[in-house]
Amino acid sequence: MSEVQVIGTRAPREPLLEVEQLHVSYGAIRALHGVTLSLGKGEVVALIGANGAGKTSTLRAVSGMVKPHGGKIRLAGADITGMKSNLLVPRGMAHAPEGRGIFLNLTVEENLDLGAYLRVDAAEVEKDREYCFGLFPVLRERRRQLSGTLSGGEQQMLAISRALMSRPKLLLLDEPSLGLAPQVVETIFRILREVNQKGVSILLVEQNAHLALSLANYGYVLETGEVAMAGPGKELLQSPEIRKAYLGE
Amino acid sequence: MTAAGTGEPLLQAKDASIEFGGLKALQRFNLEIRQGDLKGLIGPNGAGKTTAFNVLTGVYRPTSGDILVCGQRVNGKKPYRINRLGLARTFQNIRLFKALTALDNVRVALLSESRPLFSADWLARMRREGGAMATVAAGLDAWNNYYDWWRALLLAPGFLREEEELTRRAEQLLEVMGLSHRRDEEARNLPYGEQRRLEIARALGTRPRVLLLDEPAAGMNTREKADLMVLIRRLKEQFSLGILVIEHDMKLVMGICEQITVLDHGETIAVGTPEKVRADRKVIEAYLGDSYLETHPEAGQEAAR
Amino acid sequence: MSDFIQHLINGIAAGTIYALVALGYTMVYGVLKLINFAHGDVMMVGVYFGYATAFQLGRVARTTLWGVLAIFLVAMAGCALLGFLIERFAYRPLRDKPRLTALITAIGISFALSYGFQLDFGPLPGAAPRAFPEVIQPTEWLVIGDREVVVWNWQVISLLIAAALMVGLQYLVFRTRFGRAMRAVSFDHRVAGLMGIPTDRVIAVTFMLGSALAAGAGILYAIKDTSVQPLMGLYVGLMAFVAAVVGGIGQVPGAVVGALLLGLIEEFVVGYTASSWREAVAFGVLILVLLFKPEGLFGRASAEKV
Amino acid sequence: MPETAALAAPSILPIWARGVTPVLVAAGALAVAQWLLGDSPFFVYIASIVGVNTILAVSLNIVNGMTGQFSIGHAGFMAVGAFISGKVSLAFGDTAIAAIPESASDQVFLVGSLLAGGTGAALFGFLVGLPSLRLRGDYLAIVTLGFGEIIRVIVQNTPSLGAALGLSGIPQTSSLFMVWFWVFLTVLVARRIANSAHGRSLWAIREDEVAAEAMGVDTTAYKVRSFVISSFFAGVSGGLFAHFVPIINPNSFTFVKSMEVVVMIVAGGLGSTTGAIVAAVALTLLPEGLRSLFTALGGGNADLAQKVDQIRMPIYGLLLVVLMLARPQGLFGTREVWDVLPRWMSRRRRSAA
Amino acid sequence: EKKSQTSTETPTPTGGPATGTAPQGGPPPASDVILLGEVGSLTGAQATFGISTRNGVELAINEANAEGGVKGKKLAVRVYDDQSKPEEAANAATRLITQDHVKLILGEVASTNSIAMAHKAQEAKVPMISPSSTNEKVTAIGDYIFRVCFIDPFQGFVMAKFAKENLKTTRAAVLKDTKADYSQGLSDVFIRKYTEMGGKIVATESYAQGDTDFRSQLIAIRSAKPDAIYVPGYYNDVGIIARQARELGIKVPLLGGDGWESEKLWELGGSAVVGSYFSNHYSPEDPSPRVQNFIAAYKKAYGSVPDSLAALAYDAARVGIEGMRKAGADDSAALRDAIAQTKDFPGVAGTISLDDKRNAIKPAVVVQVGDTTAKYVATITP
Ligand SMILES: Nc1ncnc2c1ncn2[C@@H]1O[C@H](COP(=O)(O)OP(=O)(O)OP(=O)(O)O)[C@@H](O)[C@H]1O
Ligand SMILES: Nc1ncnc2c1ncn2[C@@H]1O[C@H](COP(=O)(O)OP(=O)(O)OP(=O)(O)O)[C@@H](O)[C@H]1O
Ligand SMILES: [Mg+2]
Ligand SMILES: [Mg+2]
Repeated sequence: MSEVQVIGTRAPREPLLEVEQLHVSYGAIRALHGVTLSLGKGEVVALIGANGAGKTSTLRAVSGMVKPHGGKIRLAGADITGMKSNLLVPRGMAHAPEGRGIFLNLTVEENLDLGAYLRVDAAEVEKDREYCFGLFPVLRERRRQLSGTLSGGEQQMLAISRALMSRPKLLLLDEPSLGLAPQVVETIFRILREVNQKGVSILLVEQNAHLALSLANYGYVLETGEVAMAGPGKELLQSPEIRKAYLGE
Repeated sequence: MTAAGTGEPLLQAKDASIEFGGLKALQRFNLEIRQGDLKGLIGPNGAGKTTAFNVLTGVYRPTSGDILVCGQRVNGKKPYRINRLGLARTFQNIRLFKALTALDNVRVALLSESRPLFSADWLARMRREGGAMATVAAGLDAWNNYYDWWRALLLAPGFLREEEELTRRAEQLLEVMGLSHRRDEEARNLPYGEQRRLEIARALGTRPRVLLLDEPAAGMNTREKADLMVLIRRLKEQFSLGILVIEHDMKLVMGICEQITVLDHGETIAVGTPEKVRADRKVIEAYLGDSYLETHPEAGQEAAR
Repeated sequence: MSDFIQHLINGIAAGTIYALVALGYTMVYGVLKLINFAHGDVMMVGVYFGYATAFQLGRVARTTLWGVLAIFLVAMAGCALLGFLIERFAYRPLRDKPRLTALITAIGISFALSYGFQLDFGPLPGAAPRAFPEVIQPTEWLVIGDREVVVWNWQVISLLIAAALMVGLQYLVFRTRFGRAMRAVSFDHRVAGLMGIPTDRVIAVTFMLGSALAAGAGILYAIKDTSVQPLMGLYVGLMAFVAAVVGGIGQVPGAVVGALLLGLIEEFVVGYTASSWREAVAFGVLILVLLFKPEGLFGRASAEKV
Repeated sequence: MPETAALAAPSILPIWARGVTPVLVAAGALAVAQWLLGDSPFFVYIASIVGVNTILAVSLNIVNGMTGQFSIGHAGFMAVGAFISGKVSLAFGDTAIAAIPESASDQVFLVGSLLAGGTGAALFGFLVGLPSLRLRGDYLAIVTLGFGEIIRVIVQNTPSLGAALGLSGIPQTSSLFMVWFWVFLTVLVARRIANSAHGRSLWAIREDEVAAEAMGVDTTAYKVRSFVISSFFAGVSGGLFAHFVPIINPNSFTFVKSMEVVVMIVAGGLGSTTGAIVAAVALTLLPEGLRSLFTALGGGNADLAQKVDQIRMPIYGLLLVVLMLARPQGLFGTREVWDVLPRWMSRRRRSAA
Repeated sequence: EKKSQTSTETPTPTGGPATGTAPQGGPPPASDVILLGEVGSLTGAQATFGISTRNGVELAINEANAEGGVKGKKLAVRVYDDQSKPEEAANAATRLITQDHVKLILGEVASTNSIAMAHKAQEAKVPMISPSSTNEKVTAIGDYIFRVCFIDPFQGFVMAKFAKENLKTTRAAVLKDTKADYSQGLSDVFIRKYTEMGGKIVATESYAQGDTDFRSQLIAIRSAKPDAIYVPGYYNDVGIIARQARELGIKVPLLGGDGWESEKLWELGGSAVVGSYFSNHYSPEDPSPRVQNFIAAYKKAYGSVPDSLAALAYDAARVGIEGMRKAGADDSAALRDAIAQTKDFPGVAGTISLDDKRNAIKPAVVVQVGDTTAKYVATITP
């Protein structure tokens, strides 16, 4: 396995998510071979990498959508390797998956309520729904529309709102800015900052390396299923390799 | 094929509008694409861009207005007919043939290539004539197809050579899109970005004269986007196409498009060169957002004037 | 004229029974998109459970209210268990596999049950039909003229039950949290998991509900037709499937209306032409219906946006 | 998925010969088989049943497997073929072509009646195919199912078709050769479609109709065509059936029969012709195999031997479940021997060189 | 063809005969055993038919063996299921002939399946006796095909005659089973004869085997106000029909054929069937020792009163065995001739004489359904 190039130093934090030597494969295709990363409480960690590097697979493994073939995943100290997704939600995990995973046969509102499936505090849920509508007014307009007929971007907004609805401790986002208008992208990153300040930790997969790394406390660069580089967001942004490979400079 | 007069418009939308139960998704939409054009279509989410594509390619029938491909009115024509007139597209929510290999995905698109009873170009020309000619062309097309079935069943020598020829062309297209290494992988197993490129390869397979790209750069990192810009320009030349791009990445749109149309709530709020559009107040409010001015001061000055 | 009315009544009655089976069917169907071929056979098994219970209870006890309740409960519980087992061992392992795969296991189960019950050794009942005890004494509920038009108590009973169930299920599916979960699971169970929905449990419960309903329906069916035999599930199950689809996949009211339609068509074909044309005409009409409403009577046009 | 390798496969042959050679070879081989095994009635009968089911499976696979249209009324087409060609043969029962020996002229008439049956079925296939333009998935399934039932009922009520008793007296002119030659033809056609642009168009429809349309595939036409082709062969199989089963009766073409065929193609691996063949053969022989097995086992034990034949069907059902659990993608997935074999052979050739 | 009963309790395997089966394994039977073949519907829609046929045959063979077999050889039978499908019946017959080399084939119940088998038997020149296929076509197939039951037309005639002369009815309705060729045959003849005798058919309705709701047909019949309703169907349908007819206030007697004959009729029909009439091959009430012994033996082995299917199967087997006793089993032509000679054979289901069409000539009895048993009413001769 190739050497991980670590730059800069990381401010010590109480670990929330620890991934060790993660191996994932789909049938014959080996997507991840030995990914190791960690995320501290209240941290924003960015995963960047070329197409097919394994970013999505990493998130899938963490949120229990795919069973890893090897390695350990720990959440707040507890081993959650290979646990079913629905058992992770109560532990405070929320995942906005690649391809958005909207329930196209349900209305916008129903999708949001499903985000809060395990919550019982109706009043609070109501508040949060309003909060999301506040973030994305379009959704309020379309609350009764079948989400199948939403535009790509609108669906993306819905996906993110839905993830927020569960009031997670750890938020996994797979390319949240995908297909969104520049304005909305900014909104989203503003929101991420907000929720992070509220103490939510975020594991962020993003193609827009610039935005991602400037938000993240720490970043990992994946290449063909392995961590190639790691370091504080800002410093990664400065590193020439990154600027060349991912910022196209 | 290439020789087609650069001058005359290959794709025209004239006041095309469509509603979905009250919702005016697209209103009086106008557009013209000629060979060699590279135009952009932008606008906030839900503005009606993809809907515009759907109307142009015949997925939806415009509730009013006309769509003309190569001068021929195609309202309510079936998508495959419109495609055969020379209009190809990619999809925002990727729609590859998931279980087929990358190669086969492209080969599907190549079916119009089979060397038939009546020459394809010939028919294509007839179709563009429109009217009775088009009907005749459709009829002959059917005969071509039956004839072709038998060649396939009897393994006519010509057919075999052709199959190999098709495969070669498909491989070339994969090559062009830099997907040769995925030749025999099932489409569903490709990572997101490569799936997008495969869609483009597939679209090119149909020998289009106009290519519609719906957010081709989505899911690509800045570097890959840069490559894509180069690629799109190259495709335009190499296949002598007219191209219309939907994209939210301003760097890309502003970078490659000569002309940009901006939609908002289905209405066209601005048309013009990148500079002009970028400086347009309405556009900034509806779409780019003020911060865009901060990051791109030059636009700010223009807007100021 | 009086004949016509009588046919109308009987048609509705017959339709009601189909509806009861179809309701259970459409639930499973709505959630798993699985053509649960074994549904009819589960029903058949349920009827035999009821039959056995009735015998245990004996002549007197089984006609008392409690006896009847016991018969229904035992049958429904038994089938719920059966349904659970089937789902657990024959369908769940195939959940992420192509849909038709599960269809084949369903067919396999169906064969195993319907042919298995034809065996005449061990505890198995054998192929011969049995008279189903008159747990509900058939009595006229309404008589017009010289018995020209008669409405029977069991007809009314099953109609009421069906109506109640329809409303109940509709509420369950569209108004409750569990219902929302069901619909989410039916669309994409992996993402549903991400919402914290216990997918396996939702599906299992749905299955048990469906099977229990089948058992209940089956007993009413047996009461109506006064007999029970191993192959009874085949035709009823098929018709339930047809009704469910024609009504609109996963649409609770659709299943009921589809079933009533089916029942009426059959009744009138038999009443006014020859019964031998029954299936032909019934399917003919249904096909026409589908041609005009390709998504079924209550089906919404699929929300797939390009 | 078909491979270019598949086309390169018989590359030993000169290009112009590739079309016909396989047919000639098969004909020869079958003639020999006929000569060797033709006089064992039991074997011939079983082989014929197997052959008919194989044709059914392979042809249904064109609609269900390749085009992804869910048809569960295949027995209906078989019935149409059976009764049409049966009637034709009865009509020409005692006419014969003077010029050639009688047995030969019988075969001529047989082929004629088979084609008649096939064409008739194809016609119905066209009719049933039309709704597929509007209907999707299970809604279409209901239509096909309904069609099958309607056909059955019509036959049941038509005295000239034997009504409930069934149509008997059809000249039993079918033969091992005839049945398996048609099996071969069906497979050949299925395979050549699969390896052509047409096959790919069908797959495209199965995968994503919208995209297929957008890529210039005339989905409506292709869907109907797949129905027509598959029902033609179903009809032929029915015709063959009518010429070796002494009496054909509506009860032989119920929707349970249709289901058995669906089972075969799924068990074999949807979309894989090879799988369809293997599954058809295996699942048809299974009950017969169980019979031999049980008679062998139960010889001593009176009671078991009594029940043997009753136990076959439940066991058959359970075996289906087990099979699907063991190989959910079906025996062959979507692969074909002739996709795997050539690569393997060419590898051998290379290593040999 | 008709249906049978199987015991409500499960039959006691040990009580079942032990020797009545094939010898070990597939290979041709050891020379000291004469192997018979039987094909029946042990599964599928008509499973009940095959099972009691099988029992009847078995019983006959065991008795024959007890009497010392045929020419010092023991008899054995191999039974195959045809799932009530003609193609399977043909297959089973072929298998019996070519693989098991049976000397005689017994079966089937459904005429369709018998015809399928008969072709194979005739081709191979193996004698075949159908116990209960009543369609004329069956024996017409060839000189190796026999039957021990009377054919449809006769039964139709019997009931028509009885209805007109004994019951003095003038208006009759018919409710027939369109899926059963048997029911078709009977009702056609009944209608013809009854009208010839001056009666009036006021309604003809139909149902399909296995239906369970006959109310709509019965409503139609009710409004035609007949004196009697001819229902030549099977007991399990008839039972339900009777119930629903009474339920609809139809009080006139139902008339039927041998298909009614079964204990199940009472179980299914309850009080509703009491008082109706049907034609039959024999009456279990028949005091003659041969009938009573048969019934006793059958009860002992299978725990239920034999229905006429069992009785006919028993007769068929015995006719065959008788033939073997005369001509031996090895020369099939001789065996065929021997069977063809059968005259005044004392069957439990009536005395059997085969005519030149290889059909049994025998009188029919008409019985009335009592509270628990069928009471003998009249004998009607051809
Ligand atoms: N469902 C799947 N089945 C098979 N292979 C898959 C699947 N999903 C991903 N892969 C493979 O796993 C590898 C990693 O894919 P992954 O989606 O994790 O990359 P990624 O970094 O998310 O790429 P992208 O930026 O395009 O989303 C790729 O080679 C891809 O081909
Ligand atoms: N089939 C439909 N039924 C109802 N509403 C629809 C349908 N298709 C699109 N819409 C609505 O029309 C509007 C335009 O949708 P469209 O997909 O064209 O937006 P877009 O410009 O592509 O946005 P994005 O950039 O997010 O893809 C959306 O608000 C959507 O809700
Ligand atoms: Mg990804
Ligand atoms: Mg869009």
